[in-house]
Amino acid sequence: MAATEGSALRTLALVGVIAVGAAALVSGSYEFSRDRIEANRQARLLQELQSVLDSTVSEAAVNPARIQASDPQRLGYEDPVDVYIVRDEERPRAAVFPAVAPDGYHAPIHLLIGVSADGIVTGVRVIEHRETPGLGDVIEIGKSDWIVQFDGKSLTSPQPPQWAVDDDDGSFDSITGATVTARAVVAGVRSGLEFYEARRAELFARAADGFGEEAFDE
Amino acid sequence: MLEYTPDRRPTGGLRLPAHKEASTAQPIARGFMPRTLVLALQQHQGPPTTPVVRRGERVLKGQVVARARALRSAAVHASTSGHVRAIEERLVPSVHAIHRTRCIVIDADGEDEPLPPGSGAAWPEDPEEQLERIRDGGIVGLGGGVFPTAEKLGPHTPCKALIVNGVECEPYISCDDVLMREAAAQIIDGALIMRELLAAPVCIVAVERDKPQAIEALLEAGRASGDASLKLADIPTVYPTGGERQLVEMLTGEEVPSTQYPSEIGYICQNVGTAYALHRLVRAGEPLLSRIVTVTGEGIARPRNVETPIGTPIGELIEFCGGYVGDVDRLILGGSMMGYALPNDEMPITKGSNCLIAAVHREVRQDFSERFCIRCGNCGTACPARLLPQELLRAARDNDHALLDEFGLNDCIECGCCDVICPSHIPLTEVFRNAKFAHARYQRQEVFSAETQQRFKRHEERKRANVERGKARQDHLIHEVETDKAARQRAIEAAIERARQRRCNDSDAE
Amino acid sequence: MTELMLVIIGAALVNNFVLVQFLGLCPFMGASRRVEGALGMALATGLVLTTASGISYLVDRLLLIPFDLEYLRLLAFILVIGAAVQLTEQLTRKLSPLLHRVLGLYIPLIASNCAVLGVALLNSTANRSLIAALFYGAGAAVGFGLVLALLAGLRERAEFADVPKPFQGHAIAFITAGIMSLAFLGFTGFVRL
Amino acid sequence: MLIGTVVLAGLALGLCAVLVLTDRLLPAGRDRVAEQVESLLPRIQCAQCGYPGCRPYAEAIAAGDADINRCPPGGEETVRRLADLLGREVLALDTTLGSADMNRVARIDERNCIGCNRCVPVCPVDAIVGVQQTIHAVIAAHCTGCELCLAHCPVDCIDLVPRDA
Amino acid sequence: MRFDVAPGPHTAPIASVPLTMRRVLYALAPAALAHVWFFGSGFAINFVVATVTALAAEAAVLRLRRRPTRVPLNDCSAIVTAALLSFAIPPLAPWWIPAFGAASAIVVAKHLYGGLGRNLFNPAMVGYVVLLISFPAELIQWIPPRMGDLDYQHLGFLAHLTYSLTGALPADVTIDALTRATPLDLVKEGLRSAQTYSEVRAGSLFGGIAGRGWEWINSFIALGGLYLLYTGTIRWQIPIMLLVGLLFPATLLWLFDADRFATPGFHLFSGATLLGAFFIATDPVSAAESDRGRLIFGAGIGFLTYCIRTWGGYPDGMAFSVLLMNSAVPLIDRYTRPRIYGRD
Amino acid sequence: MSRVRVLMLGGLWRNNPALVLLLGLCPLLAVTTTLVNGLTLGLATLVVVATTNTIVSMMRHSLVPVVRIPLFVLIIASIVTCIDLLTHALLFELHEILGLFIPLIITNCAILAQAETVASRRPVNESLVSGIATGFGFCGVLVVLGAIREVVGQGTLLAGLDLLVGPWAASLRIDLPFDGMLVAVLPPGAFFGLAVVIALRNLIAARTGAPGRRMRTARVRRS
Ligand SMILES: Cc1cc2nc3c(=O)[nH]c(=O)nc-3n(C[C@H](O)[C@H](O)[C@H](O)COP(=O)(O)O)c2cc1C
Ligand SMILES: Cc1cc2nc3c(=O)[nH]c(=O)nc-3n(C[C@H](O)[C@H](O)[C@H](O)COP(=O)(O)O)c2cc1C
Ligand SMILES: Cc1cc2nc3c(=O)[nH]c(=O)nc-3n(C[C@H](O)[C@H](O)[C@H](O)COP(=O)(O)O)c2cc1C
Ligand SMILES: Cc1cc2nc3c(=O)[nH]c(=O)nc-3n(C[C@H](O)[C@H](O)[C@H](O)CO)c2cc1C
Ligand code: SF4
Ligand code: SF4
Ligand code: SF4
Ligand code: SF4
Ligand code: FES
Repeated sequence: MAATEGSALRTLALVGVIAVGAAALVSGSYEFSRDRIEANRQARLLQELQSVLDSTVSEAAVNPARIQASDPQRLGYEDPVDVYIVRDEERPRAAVFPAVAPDGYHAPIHLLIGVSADGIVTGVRVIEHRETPGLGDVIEIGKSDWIVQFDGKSLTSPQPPQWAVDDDDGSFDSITGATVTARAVVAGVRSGLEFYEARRAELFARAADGFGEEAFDE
Repeated sequence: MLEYTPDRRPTGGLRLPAHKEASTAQPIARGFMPRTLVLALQQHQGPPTTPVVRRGERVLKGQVVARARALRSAAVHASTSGHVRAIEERLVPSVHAIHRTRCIVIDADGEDEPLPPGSGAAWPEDPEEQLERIRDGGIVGLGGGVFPTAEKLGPHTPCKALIVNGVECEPYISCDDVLMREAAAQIIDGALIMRELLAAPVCIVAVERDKPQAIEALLEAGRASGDASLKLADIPTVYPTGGERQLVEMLTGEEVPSTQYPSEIGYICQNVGTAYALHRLVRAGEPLLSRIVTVTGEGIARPRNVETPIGTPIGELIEFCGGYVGDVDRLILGGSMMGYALPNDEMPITKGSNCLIAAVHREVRQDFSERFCIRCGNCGTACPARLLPQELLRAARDNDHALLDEFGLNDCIECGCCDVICPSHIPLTEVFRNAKFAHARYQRQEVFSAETQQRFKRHEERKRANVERGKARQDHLIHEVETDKAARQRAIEAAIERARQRRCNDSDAE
Repeated sequence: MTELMLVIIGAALVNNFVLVQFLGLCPFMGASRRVEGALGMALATGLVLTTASGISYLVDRLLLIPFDLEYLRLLAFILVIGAAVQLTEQLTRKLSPLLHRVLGLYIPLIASNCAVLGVALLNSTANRSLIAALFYGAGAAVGFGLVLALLAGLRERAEFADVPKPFQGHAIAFITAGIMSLAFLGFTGFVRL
Repeated sequence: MLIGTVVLAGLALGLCAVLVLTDRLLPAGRDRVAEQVESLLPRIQCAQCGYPGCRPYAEAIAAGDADINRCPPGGEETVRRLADLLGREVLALDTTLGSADMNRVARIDERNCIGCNRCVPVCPVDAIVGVQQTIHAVIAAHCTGCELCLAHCPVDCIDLVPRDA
Repeated sequence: MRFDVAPGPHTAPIASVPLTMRRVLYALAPAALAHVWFFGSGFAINFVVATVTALAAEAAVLRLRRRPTRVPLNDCSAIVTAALLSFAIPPLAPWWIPAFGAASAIVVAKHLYGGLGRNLFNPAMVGYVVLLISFPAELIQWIPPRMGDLDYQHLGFLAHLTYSLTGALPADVTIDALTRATPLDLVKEGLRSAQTYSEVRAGSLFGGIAGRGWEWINSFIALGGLYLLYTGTIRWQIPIMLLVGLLFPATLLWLFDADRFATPGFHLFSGATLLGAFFIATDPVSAAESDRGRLIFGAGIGFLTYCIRTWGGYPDGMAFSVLLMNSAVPLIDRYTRPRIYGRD
Repeated sequence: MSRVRVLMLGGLWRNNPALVLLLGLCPLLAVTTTLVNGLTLGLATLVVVATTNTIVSMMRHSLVPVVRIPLFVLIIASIVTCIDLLTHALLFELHEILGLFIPLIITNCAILAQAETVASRRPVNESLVSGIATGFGFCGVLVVLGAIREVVGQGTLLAGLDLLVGPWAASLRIDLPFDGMLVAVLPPGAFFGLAVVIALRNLIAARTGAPGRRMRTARVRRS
């Protein structure tokens, strides 16, 4: 079915036309929907932030500042991550940042941690994990509220040695048949808090003198 | 004579209970004389013989009653004296099955009168003549193949070794065993004659380890003969190392190529009985008149080995061994592995009949209920031909002939090992036996198709050629007619002539 | 080097494209009736996978990102793949007509073989190096070819099984594939990505 | 937006240009499928498949125009092997087409044969011999039992008998 | 005199399927007793439940297909499946675990393919893997062996039975108190969380070579395996090559770094190694057919098992490796056909 | 039987893309963890296949074999991308659950197969009909499979319907008394589930005597 001279040109013409048509169509709809999509994205992000902030703070969280921060040891991310500082008029109220619990049973567990200005956990959520369904996956909020037990905890209460699962005489419930997972998450949250303690001042400072750009542009 | 043990393990095979004690207890019973003889004209692999006696004629012991006209054939002799009652078609047990063939039926007169002495000429010098004599002596392979011995001894690709097959691996059969015990010297002599003819550098006598007496006797005879080329190999008692292909592999490590015979790679395999028969022919001028038959099984009163005149009706032979005892369940001709069941005992012993088993119920396989193959692979391990019976089975059951070829249906020697070891009790051997027929037909079909295709091509070409020739002539005519007047005249007249012709033809027809 | 090996193992076994990530199932089911056909298909797909993942990687890096046209990614990739497939189609049709007959509809289907697009997209999102991208493509191809050949063998054997009527044909093939993917679960957690 | 269109169109054009080129340059491979198919057919040219002979049928199959179950002499076996070769579904043999089987041969009844010579050219394998006005005979060894000659005998003195009879 | 004829060979068959299967069961008996001794009557209960369901399922399917039921039910293969399945699941399990496992083994893995001899995959292992991914929580509830010095109260037969049937435990005990991680679990987690092997195996569960109690059971299994070899029920190719495939890399890596890798001895006597080598991989139906094929088949299983144990997500990998190699069997068979006598 | 009915029956039952032609399997198996997911993707696919069929068939005369495949996929892809963008912009909630699957639609072989076998040869109206029938056939299978896997796998039915049609639907969710076996929602379960559905279809086909596919396929020939 070799194309003849004539039809070769026709082919190319045809392809050109269709390609242009297609591209135009797509680009058009892209132009049309870009802004709305962006808006939606921000709404989504806001939701996520609020999920780890307690209600008192979350009103204030309308427009947090986004700061790039990097701490491979404690956060487990090689590249800098986004830390969101939630402020009301005068002072920062809380911070939200991701952290990795490296030694999950099957794979590292990705967490999103919310901490109030004075270092008390306002919420923890598991963003991504590969634990065994029906065993390790009770750390998802959908599956059980095991993860909620972190709310209100801080590096001072319980004392650092108690930052462990009860199998290891810590003060956090472990998960039957999934101690490994539980250990991993506890450790992850803890090192997340340590990061926060270590860098809080600097982060707030940067947020205050407008280092970090506004997370959302109205 | 050198005794040695081959250092190879047999491929596949089984160790089976031998069941030979009963028949080897007594020596060979000689001098048994039947009342009638049924001599089949075809008792060998190859074209049948042609009778040279008439009804009512009296024949003497050793007299030729049917001549071998073709090569690959062997004469038939009267094994005792008597009158020819009839020459008729009868059912005769041949190597692998019963078949219908013409037979010379003789009423023995009990005198057992031999041909006048000296009527047999001296043993000739010239090999050609010697082979001729062997053919006329009616000697065929007694190990089961009943292949004319003259043929196998004839000029071959240079013979590397003569293998004298005294293995006798199959359960129940003991005719070779007793013969080796009692006639070792004659066997060795016969073997040396064969070696002579074949100009074979060595002659290996192969015997299974479980026959110490036979081995002793042979060694004795071997030493006595003082021939340096003789060797005796004792073989592990594994069935079916006696099969010539297996034996060649066992002794030499060489494999007989799939479609060839041992002779084609320089190994000639002869049964000990054959050697003995040859000895009798050469030294005593006596053609093949009788053979040793093992009559055994729990259904026989006096199991034993009998020197049986060829053509003896089985019934009479059994009678001679004291008849049946207990309820005989199956009458088997041959061993319990390769032999087949006879519907009755009226058929005659032929040159190939080595064993008769009158088996009672518990002796033989009874349940033929079959399960599905569980792929245990035991059949593959047991197969001396290194086939995969379970695959063959599948291919055979939905007759996929391409697969059958690939898995080597025709390399199956039907030894039955796979069958006996199969935990699912699948009648593999039977399936393969039948498949071989279908497969042969299929292969003929393929050849035929190819030829047909060629014929068709030729046919098409000729047709095309005809058409073109016709067209050429027509063009030529038209051209002529258009060019000159005379030609046109001729054409017109010719046409009228043809028309008239046709008319009178039609009127004739009416 | 070890990373690259891990990439391959990961793509071929741990996150096997077909059995674990559910990509490229149609050719997996459609071209696995005979081992010969399966091997042919594996080859064709492998060709497309590697070339396509390479080219689309370049397109991504050299065209789309510079002009920030990420929203055209799908379009561009699928175009590249389509071309690559058409090329393969030409090749098989002209070099091995029999294979072309056997694979029939399934060659064009490689185009929409999700695996191919999957590789391209995953490459661009997991921003790998060009080499890594190629290895990833190769790994995916190996994994695809492997399970395709295995399934083909199993289906050939299943034809001799005595399958309940409703399950004969495709159903039993899916059961078999299902058990295969059970087996492949054994690889979970192998490469801790 | 404009860039996007241009880029994509460019990409498309470029790729298609390549395709057109390769399509030109690649040599068309020799198509052996028809032969392979034919080698699986009985090749007895009985034409019951509705094609003038095995080869045409083979070509039709190879081109995908014909079902693989149209060869009565071949029987189920042939259908199966064709399905294997071409990776097609096995179909039940179409028995409406004919009944020729290769185990029968034609025999000409000498008593009735008028030597009209009409059967001779019909036989695809030249299995019929005989000249005008003399009794004709079938060479059983060549006859495929394709039944083609039967129709052409004016006094129908040709009938089919088992091959080995 | 007339006789009825029958096709040869006339020698009576020297093996039969039911006998083979019964031999396998005999060979498993000692290990089963040891299991009951060390882990309580849970095994017995599971075995009974599994057997009953297996036979019931088989009967049901055959009825449904209007097939004769007697012969298939008598061949004992379903019981073997059930037995091996109950060796794989923990003794302390609710009744529906063995029941479900056996049912899916028999129905899905065996009878969807037409029953004994036709199945492509090892039924018991299919059953086990389905359980493992469906109910992981139940399938890791192993209890420590009965050893004088381990502080641990053991359930009596009745307690086991009630738990199996109702899921209720005696008032004073909780499930967490009963269950422990198996040695394989411990080693896996230990080595993963940067402990050295010797630290891990300082734990009270470990004996001379591997887990206490487990050592014994596995020894008895090996004994049974030798019996199978002796009676010719299985041949050496698969078991030996499986052990080689597992122990060779194990030894190498252990020599290379004795802290980060468990000893070969541990691998040999832990988890399903010996059971797999002698009883599971040797399942004739789902194994390769030729001897050479079986060498590859066995080695493959051993090697994969080692990889999964060492680098994979699961503590043990026998079931997965068996299924993986099962799916490779057709290709193995295809490329390892023996050379036919007299052909080249 | 009129052409249209033939086409309808074909797409819906006789050669249903998922059950008979075995096309579009990836989304089919990947997405059907719940009924709602299946339904959503099914509808999206329906739209796409109908539109593409129409467009392709409109320009079928000007198609050139050499480059037909790139053209088909180009068309399909652009339509899908538009749908993706638009849902993302206008039906954000829906896009939240559907987002990942929509790109999968592009690679749905069923659509390409339709373009290749039907749309590029048949007039517009027939192509449209066939497209719709195929779409519904596909969607049906998605729903059934989704239902089976949801019930067996997590012991619920119609979970998450509210995301699709609004909060009121949350009440429709059914919770069964057992909490499922994971195997059904994991990859193996997808295969087993589809196997069961196909088997059911075969049963019905056999009952109604409608031409199911011939069961026993060709025997093996190794070589
Ligand atoms: C199939 C399987 C999956 C497992 N998945 C996990 C898991 O997701 N998380 C985990 O911590 N441990 C997991 N484990 C490890 C064991 O459950 C281990 O015994 C447990 O982590 C420690 O036991 P315990 O929690 O009962 O003390 C898994 C084990 C198996 C066999
Ligand atoms: C049809 C046929 C042809 C034979 N042709 C030869 C031959 O050409 N040369 C030869 O030495 N043996 C030939 N033999 C004999 C075999 O080598 C073998 O000796 C004979 O078949 C008996 O052996 P068996 O009992 O193992 O079947 C032939 C046998 C048969 C059945
Ligand atoms: C399975 C099998 C077993 C055999 N066993 C013996 C045997 O034990 N002794 C024997 O002489 N021939 C045996 N034969 C026949 C030999 O293959 C061969 O035909 C014979 O030795 C050739 O010698 P002959 O031509 O003198 O008969 C057996 C054949 C087969 C197929
Ligand atoms: C040596 C031997 C090992 C067996 N191993 C298994 C096994 O691991 N799993 C199983 O389900 N059945 C096993 N069986 C029983 C039987 O072969 C199995 O159920 C078939 O696969 C069912 O078709 C075994 C049988 C024998 C003889
Ligand atoms: S009968 Fe044939 S297949 Fe069976 S063992 Fe003997 S040679 Fe092998
Ligand atoms: S011995 Fe019987 S059951 Fe075993 S593989 Fe061979 S045929 Fe099958
Ligand atoms: S029907 Fe006759 S002509 Fe047609 S393929 Fe078959 S044999 Fe040839
Ligand atoms: S003789 Fe008649 S039947 Fe025979 S091949 Fe010729 S035409 Fe066909
Ligand atoms: S839908 Fe993925 S390959 Fe067909």
